[in-house]
Amino acid sequence: MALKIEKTFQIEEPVDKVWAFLSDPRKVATCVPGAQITEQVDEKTYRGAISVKVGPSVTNYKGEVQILRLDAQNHEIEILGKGQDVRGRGNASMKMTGKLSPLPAGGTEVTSISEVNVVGILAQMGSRVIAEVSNIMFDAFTKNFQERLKASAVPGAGDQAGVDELKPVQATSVAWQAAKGLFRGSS
Amino acid sequence: MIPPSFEYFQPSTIPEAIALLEEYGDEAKILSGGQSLIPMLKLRLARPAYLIDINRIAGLSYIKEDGGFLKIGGLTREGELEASPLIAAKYPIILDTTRVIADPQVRNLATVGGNLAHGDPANDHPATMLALGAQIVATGPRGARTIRIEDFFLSLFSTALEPGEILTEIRIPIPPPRSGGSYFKLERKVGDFATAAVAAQVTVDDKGAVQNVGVGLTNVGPKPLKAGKAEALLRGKKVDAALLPQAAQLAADEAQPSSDLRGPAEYKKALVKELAKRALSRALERARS
Amino acid sequence: MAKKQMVRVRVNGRERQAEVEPRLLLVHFIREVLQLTGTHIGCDTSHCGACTVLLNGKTVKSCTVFAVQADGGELFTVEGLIKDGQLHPLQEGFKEEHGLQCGFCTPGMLMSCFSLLEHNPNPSEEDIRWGISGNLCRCTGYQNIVRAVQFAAGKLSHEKKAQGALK
Amino acid sequence: MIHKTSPEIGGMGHPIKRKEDLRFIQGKGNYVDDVRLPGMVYGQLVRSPYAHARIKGVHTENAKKLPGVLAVITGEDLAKANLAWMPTLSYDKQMVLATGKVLFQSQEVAFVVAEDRYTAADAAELVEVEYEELPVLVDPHKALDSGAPILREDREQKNNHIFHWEVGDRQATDEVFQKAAVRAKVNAFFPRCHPAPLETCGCVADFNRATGRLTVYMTSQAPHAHRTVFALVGGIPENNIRVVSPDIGGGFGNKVPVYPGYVCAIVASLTLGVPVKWIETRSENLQSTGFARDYHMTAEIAADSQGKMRALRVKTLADHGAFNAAAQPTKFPAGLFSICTGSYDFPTAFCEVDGVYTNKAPGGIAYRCSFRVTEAAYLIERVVDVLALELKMDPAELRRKNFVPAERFPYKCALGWTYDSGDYDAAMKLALDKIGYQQLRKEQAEKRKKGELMGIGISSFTEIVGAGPAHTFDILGIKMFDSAEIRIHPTGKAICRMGTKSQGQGHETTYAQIVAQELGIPAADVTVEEGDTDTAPYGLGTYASRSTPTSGAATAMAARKIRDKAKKIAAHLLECSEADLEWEPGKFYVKGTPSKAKTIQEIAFAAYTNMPAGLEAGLEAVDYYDPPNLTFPFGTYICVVDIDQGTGEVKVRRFLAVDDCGNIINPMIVEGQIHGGLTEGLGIAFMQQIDYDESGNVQGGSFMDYLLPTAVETPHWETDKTCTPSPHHPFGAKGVGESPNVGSPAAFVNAVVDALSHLGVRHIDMPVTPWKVWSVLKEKGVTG
Repeated sequence: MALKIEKTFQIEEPVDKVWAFLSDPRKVATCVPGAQITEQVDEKTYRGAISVKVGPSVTNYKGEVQILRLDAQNHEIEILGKGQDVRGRGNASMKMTGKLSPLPAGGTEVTSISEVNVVGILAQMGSRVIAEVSNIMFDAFTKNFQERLKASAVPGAGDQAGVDELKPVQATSVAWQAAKGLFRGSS
Repeated sequence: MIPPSFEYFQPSTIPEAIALLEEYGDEAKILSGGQSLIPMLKLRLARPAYLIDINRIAGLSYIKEDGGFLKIGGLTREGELEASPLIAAKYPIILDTTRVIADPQVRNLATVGGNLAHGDPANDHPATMLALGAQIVATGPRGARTIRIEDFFLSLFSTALEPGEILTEIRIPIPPPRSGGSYFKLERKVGDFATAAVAAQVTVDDKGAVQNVGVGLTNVGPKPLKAGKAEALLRGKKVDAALLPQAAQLAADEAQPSSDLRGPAEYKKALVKELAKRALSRALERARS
Repeated sequence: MAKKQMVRVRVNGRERQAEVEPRLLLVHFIREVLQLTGTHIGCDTSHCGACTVLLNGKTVKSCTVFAVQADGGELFTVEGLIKDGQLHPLQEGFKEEHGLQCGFCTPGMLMSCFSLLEHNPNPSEEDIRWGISGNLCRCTGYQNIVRAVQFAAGKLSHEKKAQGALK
Repeated sequence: MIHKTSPEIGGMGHPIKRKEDLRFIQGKGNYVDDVRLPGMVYGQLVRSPYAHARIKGVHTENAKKLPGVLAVITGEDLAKANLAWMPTLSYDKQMVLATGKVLFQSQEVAFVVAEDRYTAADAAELVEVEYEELPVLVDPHKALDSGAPILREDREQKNNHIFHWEVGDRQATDEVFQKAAVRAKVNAFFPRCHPAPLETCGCVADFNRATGRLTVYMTSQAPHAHRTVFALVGGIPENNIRVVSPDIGGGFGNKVPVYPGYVCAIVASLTLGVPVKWIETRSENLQSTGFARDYHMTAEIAADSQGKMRALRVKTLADHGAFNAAAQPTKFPAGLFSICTGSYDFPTAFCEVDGVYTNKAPGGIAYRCSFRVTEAAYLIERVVDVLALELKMDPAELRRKNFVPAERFPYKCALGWTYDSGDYDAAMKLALDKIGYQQLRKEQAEKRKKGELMGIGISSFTEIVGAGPAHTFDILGIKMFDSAEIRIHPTGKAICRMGTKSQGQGHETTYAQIVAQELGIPAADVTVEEGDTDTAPYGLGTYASRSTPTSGAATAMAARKIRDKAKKIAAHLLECSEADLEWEPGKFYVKGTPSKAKTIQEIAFAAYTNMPAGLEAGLEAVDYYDPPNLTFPFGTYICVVDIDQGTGEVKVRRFLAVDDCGNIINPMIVEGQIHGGLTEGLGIAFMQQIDYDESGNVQGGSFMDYLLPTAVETPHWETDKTCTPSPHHPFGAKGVGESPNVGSPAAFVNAVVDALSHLGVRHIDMPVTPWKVWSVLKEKGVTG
């Protein structure tokens, strides 16, 4: 099940700083609810996981993040993240194209187009909520992205802090949200 | 389809249930009516290590008027609402709602508490409770607290219930005289989630003007929605053939549906408008009769 | 595997008990532990109603209840409809009015109809259609099931009157 | 001539109550999941989440370690025994368990066997499969594009084309179109749907190591054919295989093919030496077993200005999914789709079909349909309505003007079939009168003035059912005859066995009625058994409305053989010559002296106790009936709908079905079949669809989204009939079980389009959902 999410938001930080953050998957991953980079394979490829624990449900996706295109001149990046459900019931992927534009007042405008694709049981059974879940995930990402950039602006609070602080994921995992929504009535 | 293994508890009191919830935290799940949870377990989309079956807790199933409220126990079954003379006589909006939830067998087990606590925007009671201005009583380790229904639904499947809390009661202010409500749902077939649905509850004054109004929307956003702008437009006014579509349009504007197998977002918005017209008309009719 | 639990139920008037895993679905308990295979399974999402039985007097989809939940309770299945070798009027009605073809939905359908007539002895066609809306049938198009229920309702009310006259 | 029998005998035409019902209403049916054998274990399939992916590894270690797990079988394991692939019924082959790559979501990848169902389910999750995703092909229109991924690497032909099939005169047809005064055209998609019988597929395979015999209890509409397939594929001597079809919870074509689960259960039982049960879940059933339809069709009619049809041109793209597993007569890759000229007298016609592979579940089964007849009937009835709009002519009038006239039967149509009998106008006239057609048209006109939407849809379909004849029809080379065997016991009771297999059609009753009709033995005294290949005579099974035309005919013929012998015995008993005897159901009597008679029961007793010299003992016969032609049931259906402009909902206000299936065995059962078929037609027209998203995810893979009508959505059906017997069938009957499903979709859709036709609407594809109708209304500026 494929869908496209287009978002534009603005941040106060200058474009170079935002670019430094955006072009590092390790940093970007800290903004994705529940995501973690576990290993760098090569210059452009990272291994990672999303382990989502919501109530009694644990959903683990394992996969890779790949930088498909990095255009420092124009501040454009294309990233492909792909994870397989470790129980073998499908996968999810997201191809994100991000572009930064400096704002006259000194901040940065972030424009992103993300193509999300979900394959397997969740796409079969949970299609009615996948769009909602993706939106929520993306909103959380945007919020985290802004917060982490801000936090890194505070002296002493480096980027690394964000990684260490990675919170257990809120009730926004794609899997759990999709799963929860399948059945009518009451629990 | 076969559920995964879990450990099973049948507490007989609320404190026992809460203690279990506290002990097992995230790993535990409450089993109420089970009509949403058990199918998920069967598809192995949920795998709680512990199931806390609250069905053996006495005293959580009732429908009564008390202290200015209609009080519905958290474990009250949909089937019980459907059969209640009190509901039939005084709360037609609730009867409208419960009748279109799933099917007779599911309603015999499904609970009103579960329907709300699940936090599913596609469930039917949330919109109705938003229209009725209900309150949720949540009981947790530190006792019971009341949550306004407007504050209860946080996001998709996410409610204001804290870990360790159980939804124990729903309180609905007893509507004054000249009140009426209704629930209109379009579903692809009996037992399906709403493609869209609208709940409307109104109170009119002795001159027929709208004194109070609540409008709730089902399955047209990440959470159950209250159509506040439509309500505001109607409040204090006499509803005529011109005003009704305006209010309905505002409700449609407030809907944030996604496209899915039930139809494109545009259609769902149009449905909200149409169903809002119908629900409000019926509610007004009932309020005036 | 989770600890097994004892389940004691009264099934069609007879006490039965067994130790089961908590995750055992009631329908598997009925079909495989109690070996009452009249109750069927037709889906995995609680939509078809083939597994409908009465639990403590109310119809439930036994695929969406755990056996442990029924502990201490009363189960009534299609096998319990016949009394002293006498078919229940609903069973007669299904035969007389051709209310079944492949027979797979029939047990669940009978249980829903049984419950419907208990609550509403004189249902309209619309009442019957709503009353069986949790049971799918792929063969009959429901029309003859409606007739079967009307047949049974007529017969039951006739029996009731006859009993009243006797008293 | 058909003798009238007494109700006690219960021959043809009596609405006797069904003999099979007693066990079903008591919960005593014996369906495959009720079969429980000592030592039985359970199998579960592991399925692919991907629609197209290379398999890089299947790891079974963890699954095997789980206590209670007995075996995990993979495609590679099967390959070693040369069983990784099996033949389909369409001269293609299909993977049993995937090797190399998977080609559709939910394809079978491994088979886990455990001591109980719960362990099997747990273990299936522990089988780890490594996949590498490949580009997915879901749109059949792109299947033949140069850049399309090649799905079937096993084939020599390196494209996704399966077959091209054509019939009729292309050139002559094109010429008529060039000169035609009026042309009508419709592009109609018949969506992929699934029969979804309430019982899913399953089996218990029981290989007895001591005797070397394999018994398979399975949900089979064609047990003998399946036995032969197992023998050919598995290399087991056919005498060592017994297939038993127990009670079947509905088939509708779903239970005709051989599915991988059956084969896996058999392999597991052969390997382990214990009975292995495999029962599908509903989702598995919808996602992997025989789908139906998925025809992208274009039809055009050329007509003169007076509305006389001159030519029909049909072009179709058939989406067969990953394997061509269509269950149909082998020489007919598009089944009997060429019945698409329908009830109309087309001088010229041409029809072509191309089949392609996509990353979808395999199939193409005849869902309550005689092999693509539903698609054909829908298409012609749709395009005729479009023509009526082009001509501004009433659709009933246009049909009546073009029907094959009653006096032209037997009628050879432009695409080659010889219709046995028909009186289309009689059925149409009855339907129009009964529903009050003119009044409805008036009401519609008044409503339109008020801006209300009401539609009247007509479908005057013709079906083609009852395959053979054997010279034309075979499945994997086995000719499509069918069989019956009747044995009369000394006390005058009977048992008969057929090569067909009831799945709810009521064979235990109707076949008994045929015997009652032919021999005068009360139907109550006739036991009918089907489905056990050890006892029943060989037959091709029940589907395509073929039971009555073939095994029903065989039953009559076998009974007549018995009657011939009975006559000899009667002459012996009455001490007269055979020529002096007259027959009436139940007895032979001496001409002119009715009191000198011997009942069939007396004769039966004599057959064992007092047979004439030179005549062998016993009273039994078997017949393999090869029908000389198919039968062509028909009817006119009229549907009245009202449309809610606010929501797009369509409400079926009335539906009248006038059917003609020739002479009727049991009118109660026929009416029941019609109710059921109409309800399935309703579901197909408005709700049921197995769709796929662009990644090949099944949409509609469970009852959550594959929407079957409940009693609430189903309207009250009205039925009536005309009777035009088949001239070649022994008792003038035609098949009927499928007519309502074949004929009704067009009536529903025609009614909706009729309601909107004044807005310029010519077609809406099924399923006609509220949002589709609303979208049309919005586009036309009516709502929104």
